[in-house]
Amino acid sequence: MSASATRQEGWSKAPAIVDYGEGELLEVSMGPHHPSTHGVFRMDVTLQGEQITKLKPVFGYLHRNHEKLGEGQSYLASMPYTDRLDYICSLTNNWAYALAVEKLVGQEVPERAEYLRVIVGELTRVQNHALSVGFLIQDMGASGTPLMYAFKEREKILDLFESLTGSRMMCNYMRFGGCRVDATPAWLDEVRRVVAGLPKFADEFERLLCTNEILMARTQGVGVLPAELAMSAGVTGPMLRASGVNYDIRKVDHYGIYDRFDFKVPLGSHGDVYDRFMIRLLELRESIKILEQALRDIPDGPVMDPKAKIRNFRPKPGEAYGRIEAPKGELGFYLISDGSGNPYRYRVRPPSFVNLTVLEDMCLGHNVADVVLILGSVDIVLGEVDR
Amino acid sequence: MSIAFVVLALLTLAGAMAAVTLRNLVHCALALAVAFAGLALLFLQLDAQFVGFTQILVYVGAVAILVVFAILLTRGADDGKAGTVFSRTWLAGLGIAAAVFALLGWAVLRSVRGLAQAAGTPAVTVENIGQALMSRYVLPLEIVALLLTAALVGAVIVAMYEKEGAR
Amino acid sequence: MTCFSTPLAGYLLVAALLFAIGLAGALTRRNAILVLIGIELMLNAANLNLIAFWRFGPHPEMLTGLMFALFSIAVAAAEAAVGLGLVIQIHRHLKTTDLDQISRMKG
Amino acid sequence: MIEKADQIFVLLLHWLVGFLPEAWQHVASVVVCVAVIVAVYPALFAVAVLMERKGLGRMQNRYGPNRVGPFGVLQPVADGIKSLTKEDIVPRNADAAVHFIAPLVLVVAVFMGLAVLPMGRNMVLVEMDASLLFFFAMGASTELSVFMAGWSSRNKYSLLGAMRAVAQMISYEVPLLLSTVGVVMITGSLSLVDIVDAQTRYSWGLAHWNVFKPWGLAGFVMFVIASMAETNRSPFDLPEGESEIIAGYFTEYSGFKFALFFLGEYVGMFSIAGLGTTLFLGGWSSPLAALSWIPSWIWFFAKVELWICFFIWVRGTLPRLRQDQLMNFAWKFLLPMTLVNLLVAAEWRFVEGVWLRWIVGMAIVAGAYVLMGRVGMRRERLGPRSYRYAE
Repeated sequence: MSASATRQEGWSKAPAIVDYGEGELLEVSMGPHHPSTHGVFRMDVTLQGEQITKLKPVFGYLHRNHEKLGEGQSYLASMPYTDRLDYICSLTNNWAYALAVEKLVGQEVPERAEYLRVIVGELTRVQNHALSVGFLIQDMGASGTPLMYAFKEREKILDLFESLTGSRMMCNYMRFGGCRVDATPAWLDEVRRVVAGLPKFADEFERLLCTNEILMARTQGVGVLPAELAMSAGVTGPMLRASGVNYDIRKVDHYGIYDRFDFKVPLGSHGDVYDRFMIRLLELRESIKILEQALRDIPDGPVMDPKAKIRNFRPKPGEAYGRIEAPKGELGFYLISDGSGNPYRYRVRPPSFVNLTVLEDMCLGHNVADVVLILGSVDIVLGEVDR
Repeated sequence: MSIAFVVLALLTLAGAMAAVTLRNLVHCALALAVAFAGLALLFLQLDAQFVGFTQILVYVGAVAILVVFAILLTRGADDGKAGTVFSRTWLAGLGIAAAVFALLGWAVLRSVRGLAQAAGTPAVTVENIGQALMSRYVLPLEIVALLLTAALVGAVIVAMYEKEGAR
Repeated sequence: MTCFSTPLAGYLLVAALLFAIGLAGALTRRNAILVLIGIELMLNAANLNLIAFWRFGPHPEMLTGLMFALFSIAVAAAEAAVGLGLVIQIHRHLKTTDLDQISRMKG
Repeated sequence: MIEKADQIFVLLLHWLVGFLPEAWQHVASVVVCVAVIVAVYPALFAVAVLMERKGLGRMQNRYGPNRVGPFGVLQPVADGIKSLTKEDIVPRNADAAVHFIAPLVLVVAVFMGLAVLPMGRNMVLVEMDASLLFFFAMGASTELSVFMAGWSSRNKYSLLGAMRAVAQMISYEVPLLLSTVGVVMITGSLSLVDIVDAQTRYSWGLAHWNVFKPWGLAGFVMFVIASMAETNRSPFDLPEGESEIIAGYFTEYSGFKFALFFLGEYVGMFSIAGLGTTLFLGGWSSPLAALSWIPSWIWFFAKVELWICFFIWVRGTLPRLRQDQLMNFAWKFLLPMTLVNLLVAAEWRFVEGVWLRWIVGMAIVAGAYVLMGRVGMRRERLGPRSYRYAE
């Protein structure tokens, strides 16, 4: 019985245990509706016993033609669609897209808007990291307790988003040359209150999780991603930094006003799941620092460049690539203008997608149980992977 | 000849029959478990409580599971091949078995008159068994323990993967 | 039903039949595991005999039959473990558990 | 009066079967007892499920079920109706007969185990000599049903789950059994009734529970761990690890058969908790002589519920282990520890002098724990790490 024959016959046979002459091999199709693939994602896994000998990620189940849609409509019309890329962090998606268009058009962003972008961006990072760590431990089988702890904090942040932008997840907040609405002083006070509570949450979370013996045994030394492989595969974000590579676009590009803030970039040294998990927690703490500084320094002023045209503008022919350090890694938008009202080419560089490409390298030789863990530590959102 | 005995005997024999005749190997193993359970109940009927429970614990809980595992680990070779599950010499085997049964049955039936009538229920407690194991039968017990250890080690070594250089 | 005047005969007959079934299985089946199953059945038939003789014998308080059955169970467990280990190893070498094909001695 | 309350169920039974002719009384009382057990434990199962969902909800900053009935207490009823009316789906290629039998075997086997548990003074269905052995024999037969379920579903996840389950249950049955041997050694009986009786003695108003002795404490801890693995509870819930292999061996079960599996799992929990209570926590006896006026059955069920609460608490706290870690833990830690514990029990039995045997027993247990738990189980480079920062 060969491997391909098994797949064609599907379920018509008894569980296909394929003998390749080196022990029993079992082909399992994990997904697309497996409970821990974080959406509709499939992995064709070949197992020897419970050990992975081959893993092929299959995605595209959530493909929505995002990039082609972007070419068929005006620049502004794509902005709400970017919310749907990584639906956990819509605000950073907005930001990257706005940055790309601003580069293309050559627009300035007022001071206050920059501060607001930093605030909402870092809030997004906080809730994304909390959530991804929670989901990671949910994948480990912790029946949801850490996840719900993370959700509690995320809920407060989503409430903030709702009161600022009118939507909890699909915020659609940024515009080319600023932000859509200004934040009221009351909102800023509310943010200050929430941010003041965050260090306590981080401490609690860390105390709850980091020294748990089972967690350490499950994560340390699992899914090691060597720095060279990470760099050559284009992996970015916390995953890359967990492998020990100092690359944070906030530090590299100095986009926005990030060079005004004092924050550090935590680096891992093993590149395993535990490092990725810890790097996220440490980055969460750094984000809190940035938030505190931004909330202290935010100036008054307009949130929109008064000269900016939001609608019906026709950028000069040319191209621009705007990228930011999204919570999951480098999120970039590449736009080519041919002088019309629509982009000629609209391309997204999604961090989840690129980070996912090294999945097999990390999983080989590990157990089924580790695969879901490693997948969780990559922190993917299928909306972004499939676009 | 109580009804319970007939039922249990039929259950045991049916399980045994199924265990050696069914096509599907896992079904064979499950039928074997049924036969073992039936036997255990027969032991209970014979007032051998301890042996009956040991029978369930060892045979249903361990041997049947072992057989099932072995079947799963050795599948692939026999799967999908149509044809008989019986060996080339099945007729001779069946003949021998029938002859053996005829002989045994003849012997039993011939000696019915000489067989003992039902004695009173022997008052055997687990404590008796334990005392006996530790006094009269202590040497066999030790030997069995040694044998089990040797078998454990042997089975592990025999069944271990032969990987060059590994482990 | 004169032949069943004592219940012992019933047990002995069941044991004999069980033994014959086990023997038939061991002799007629091709699969090595099935042969082991047959051997287990024969051992169990012997156990049934032992227990029956203990129960209906003159000295049930001596526990001899009971003890013999207990030891037999222990030995049978060891036999099953080693036998199945051997079958697995044979399967690994020869890719088959068919006894008609494993009849040669060289591996 | 106190005596009456303690024996209320026994008296009720006698009164009830008293209406029947003499010849039928024995059979009738057995039938009534079985009926009561078969009715009470599913009811307890409903309570436990509700407790688990509510408790986990509280641990996780949420409410848990609160829609059906006041405070959601009728949720189990709704769940029951749902699972009874759901379509019974059998995969087309499944081995229908085995697929059907598997949950029945499980439920029957776990209920059989309850027969020998003394649930109160004079409240045991079958009083037999080798009841502990009987319990384990029944526990061993559940493994086969789990395997049947996983194998017959013709689903790869089910097969993986079944293999995991069988491997795990066999591995943990050894320490589970061995951890109880200490009790048997000291009590000198396999009969659970005798074991409880041996513990219902009081000195200075404190009960002689086995857990209050060094071998009992060690055995108790081992028993709790092994029983969690035996009932597939978190953190040993690999056979049904929902994030890895969907639902393990009962992935392909729905409707009533799924409910049976669920029931079997929880009744298995009750029975193993009842066994642990009987062996180590004095069964139906009260911890203090001063509290003996509380009926014995209340004590028994209270202890069982406490045990279940502990299971729930652990489930809400710990993540799941991996297969190899699970096996390592069983064979490299639990098994040697239980063997050492036998040594301690023997020492307790034969060393004269109260203080000496306490000190020696504690020393052996603590030494073995340090040696095997701290040194033997330590893996390299496992521990909290420190992180560096760029700039």
